[in-house]
Amino acid sequence: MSRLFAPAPTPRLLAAYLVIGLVGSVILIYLLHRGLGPRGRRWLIAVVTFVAGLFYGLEFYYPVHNRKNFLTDWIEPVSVMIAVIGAFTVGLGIYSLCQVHGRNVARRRPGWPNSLAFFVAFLAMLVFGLWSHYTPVGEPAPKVLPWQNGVYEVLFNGLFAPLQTATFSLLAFYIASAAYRAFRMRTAEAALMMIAAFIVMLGQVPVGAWITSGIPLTSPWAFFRLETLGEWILNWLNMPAQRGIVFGIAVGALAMSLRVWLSLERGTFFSEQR
Amino acid sequence: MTQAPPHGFWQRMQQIPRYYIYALLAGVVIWQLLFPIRLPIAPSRATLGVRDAIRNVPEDKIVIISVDWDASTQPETGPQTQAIIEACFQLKKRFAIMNLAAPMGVKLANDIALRVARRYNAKYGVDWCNWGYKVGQGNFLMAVAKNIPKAVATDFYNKPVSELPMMRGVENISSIGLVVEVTGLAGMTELWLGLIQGPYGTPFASAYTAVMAPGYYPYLDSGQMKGMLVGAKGAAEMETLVNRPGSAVAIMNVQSWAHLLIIVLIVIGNVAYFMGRRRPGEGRR
Amino acid sequence: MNPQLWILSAGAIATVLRGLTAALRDPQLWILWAGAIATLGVYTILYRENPVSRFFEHIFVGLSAGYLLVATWAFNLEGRWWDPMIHERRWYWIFAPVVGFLFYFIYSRRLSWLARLVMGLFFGAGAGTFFREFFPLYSPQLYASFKPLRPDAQVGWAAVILHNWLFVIVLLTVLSYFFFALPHEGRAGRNLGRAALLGRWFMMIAFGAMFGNTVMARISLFIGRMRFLLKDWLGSFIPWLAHRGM
Amino acid sequence: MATLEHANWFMRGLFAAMSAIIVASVLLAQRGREMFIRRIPGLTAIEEAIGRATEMGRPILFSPGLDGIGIITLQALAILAYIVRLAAAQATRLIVAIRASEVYPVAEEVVREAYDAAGRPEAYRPEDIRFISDEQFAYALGTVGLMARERVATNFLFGGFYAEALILTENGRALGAVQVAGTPDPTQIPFFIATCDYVVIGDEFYAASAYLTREPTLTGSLVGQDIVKGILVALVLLGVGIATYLGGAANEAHNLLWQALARGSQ
Repeated sequence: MSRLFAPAPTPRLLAAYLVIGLVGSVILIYLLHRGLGPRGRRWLIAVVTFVAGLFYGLEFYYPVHNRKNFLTDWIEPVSVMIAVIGAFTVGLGIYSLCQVHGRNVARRRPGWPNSLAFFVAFLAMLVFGLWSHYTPVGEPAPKVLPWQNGVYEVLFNGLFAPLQTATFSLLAFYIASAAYRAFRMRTAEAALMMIAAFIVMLGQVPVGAWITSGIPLTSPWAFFRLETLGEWILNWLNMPAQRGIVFGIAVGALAMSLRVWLSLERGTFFSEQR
Repeated sequence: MTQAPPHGFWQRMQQIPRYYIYALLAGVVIWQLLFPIRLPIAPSRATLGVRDAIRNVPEDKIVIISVDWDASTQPETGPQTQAIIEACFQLKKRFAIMNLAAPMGVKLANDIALRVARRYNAKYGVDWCNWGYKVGQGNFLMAVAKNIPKAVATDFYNKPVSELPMMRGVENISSIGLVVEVTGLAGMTELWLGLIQGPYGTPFASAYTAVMAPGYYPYLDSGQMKGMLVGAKGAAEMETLVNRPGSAVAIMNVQSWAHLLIIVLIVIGNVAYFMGRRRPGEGRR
Repeated sequence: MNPQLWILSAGAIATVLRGLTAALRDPQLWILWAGAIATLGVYTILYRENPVSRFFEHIFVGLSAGYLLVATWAFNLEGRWWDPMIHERRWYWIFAPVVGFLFYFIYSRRLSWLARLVMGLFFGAGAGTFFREFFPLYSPQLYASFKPLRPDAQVGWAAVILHNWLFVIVLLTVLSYFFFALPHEGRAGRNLGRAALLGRWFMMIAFGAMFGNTVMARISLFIGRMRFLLKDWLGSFIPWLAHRGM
Repeated sequence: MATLEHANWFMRGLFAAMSAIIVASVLLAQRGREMFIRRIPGLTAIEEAIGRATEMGRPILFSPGLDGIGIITLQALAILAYIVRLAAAQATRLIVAIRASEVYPVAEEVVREAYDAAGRPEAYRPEDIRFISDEQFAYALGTVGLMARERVATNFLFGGFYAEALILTENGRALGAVQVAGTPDPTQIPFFIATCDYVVIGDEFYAASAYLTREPTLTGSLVGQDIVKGILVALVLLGVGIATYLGGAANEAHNLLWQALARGSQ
């Protein structure tokens, strides 16, 4: 088996193997497409899903002899292959983005200049990102960078990063206005949540510790210092509740994985043919 | 607003336009940035756990800092990453930056590492290195556990990882002394604990955005996690531990007063709401 | 407009222009000024949705898509696929793009089953990986819950009650909230309903902790941005701001 | 720290039992066996909220969340179908605010079928299913504008929500609307509790759509999960019992259940 996967001895043979591999797999896919009817296709998908799940799961549960079983040596090569296959899906998101903005520009829809700005930004980052990647400056960085690295730094640290940080920092304003206009203790549940929130909020910041710094650390009342009370709520009320939620999520994820692994989603929404 | 025109005092109090509140928040923040009232910052048990986890890394092993964050959480995860890198340099532990998601993280963390390394005249490839953003999540981790050079292949500067001096002898997970996960993304910790820390016992520590932290206290209690930095508060505590007070300490000073403002806003909002309700004819409730 | 206002605004404009001209010479300052303009551009959305903020939004989406492609090639495809296939002449790596491109058939109606075939491979691998993770991830959560309910040498009654007893009660009541196949009627059912209600109340405290932390997180994002605007940007040409010790 | 590179016999048995229980209950449900799922209180809150909108003669707004076609959004649309049936019976107008473009056609289909099922096909108004924007914050601000213009009396938010959820519920509360929300992911739940009248929490979200749709895979899976959660509760009680008997010091070393869960096979 490993002889089959040995590297090709010479570049010319490599080219031959690549062509054979490529043409061979295209033919195989074509035969599968022609040969299989809808039932056959659904069967093949279910078998592929089952085998992939069995491979990863069985290696953990199968009895071992000095930390190895017959699958252990295959985990690493298969994982590397599937990881790299996953890398090729990067185009999916970008394809739909380019489709949407391409249509806006082509049909001069309102706001098409913004779609043009999307393409300019996309190509600028792509070109200067790769260009500066292949002209590394090494260490320590010289005072004046090559101009393409300079442009990349301005694009990345001057536009890309600050735009994202600024967008998410808007949330502080929304929380402040919601704090005044919308956070109401109308139900007992909301009141209990707010009181716990106040204690934890004050317990986390220096002014909270300052407010109850009057209570000496040694006295039995030290438990009610805001930072101690906050830590106690986080470690002994919040923690068990979160563990209960974690167990709920664990069992839910186990059920979901089993249903996906055995293709039991037949009845639900998944079976709709798009 | 389509409500009935406010007549009582409490009704007007409830109709204050949001721009006043935005100005109030910005005012408090700018006031405390310009004229900070410094208050002591005492490191919590969880932060000490991270510092001790770094200190206990054996000499022949390296630390992995998984920077699964992007600029959307930079004010929290940036100082956390910097404080952890400072601690690694001070305690003379070699570390490798990498991440599984949010590809921006490796570039942002690399800029931080270059800045800090200059102060400790640490050399890239000898004292620290950067593997870059690696696709595959769980599959990548299962490959790293068995064969790091093959799984990682090339580093941030496009050089084969096996050629870096510090990576000589780093074959698989047994040469990793600690994994520190800095992130604002859910699911990353579960991958590291389920595929690396659980099976091979590799020590694990974390640094979360404050939003995520409460959900991970169970993993602190069970000992799967040696320590946890909680948002800018954890970063400020770590900065004080490595005595390099930086942006996180400044943020926490302002945070005190911003929290007081939010609490006051909630209390007044509720008082205005409940007082307003007592007046009959305010619309069917 | 009274004269003082004129002098004040002229002074301000002069300062900003002085800063801008200095920035043109040093690329590091380019980054500062671009960052400040981007931040202020996004903050215009606070007033209301406007063309400036929408323009910056599209710039961001474009930069993000571009960087994703750069990072996927530079840190992954080149070193983990192209080099092994071409330089180490491992021919079987040709199968990676072939299988990978099957995903793109999701867009064609006739061939979309091939996309579901490769998705089945990934869903199956994901399910199998979860089966491997289950015990290494969750069994420590189970055995860390085995807390003794009586005091011993190190731990007194107060600590046991305040920690272990409370732990077990909160854990079990929260878990009881997520039982859906048992009715809340009948004697046992009503007790289960009461336990679930108590569980929901304990969860409110946990959500309170999350609420407090979320407020802290969101506010520190804004403080970080304001610190950048005051200390890094304005501080670069207004010395008084640079030494405020932020 | 015991390492767990491979499972020991106890874990093999436990995992096999848990998996068999879940798979068996799903298969039984798919073969027609009736699976009991209790009615969660959230559904009563939904009915009261619809009643209020009918009384005030003002429309209802439903947001299926921000995610594309997936498990969470599809179950949110199942809850939407239930709400449409109730609203149609009381002749109250319902507006749906969509974020993901691929959800739009599915939502239209679900609403039209629900109106037919309620026997009021003529009440279906396609223009009330509105695509707002696919950008997160533009969707939130656009939906808020819609709430104010249509003077909405009741807001339903079911599905996947993120940082923008606060903008939706804050403005809904300020407009005096009754709000019921539900999402499986815990991070947004605190803000829903602070601003809404009732919140469906975590797995309750899945129970709601299982109860409404009687979908065999969902109901069978939930019943199987309940039995497995029962096993976990039993393990915790057993472990706590042994720990209490042994006392804190000897707990880790001599607690057999602890060892069985910690020590993998070498």
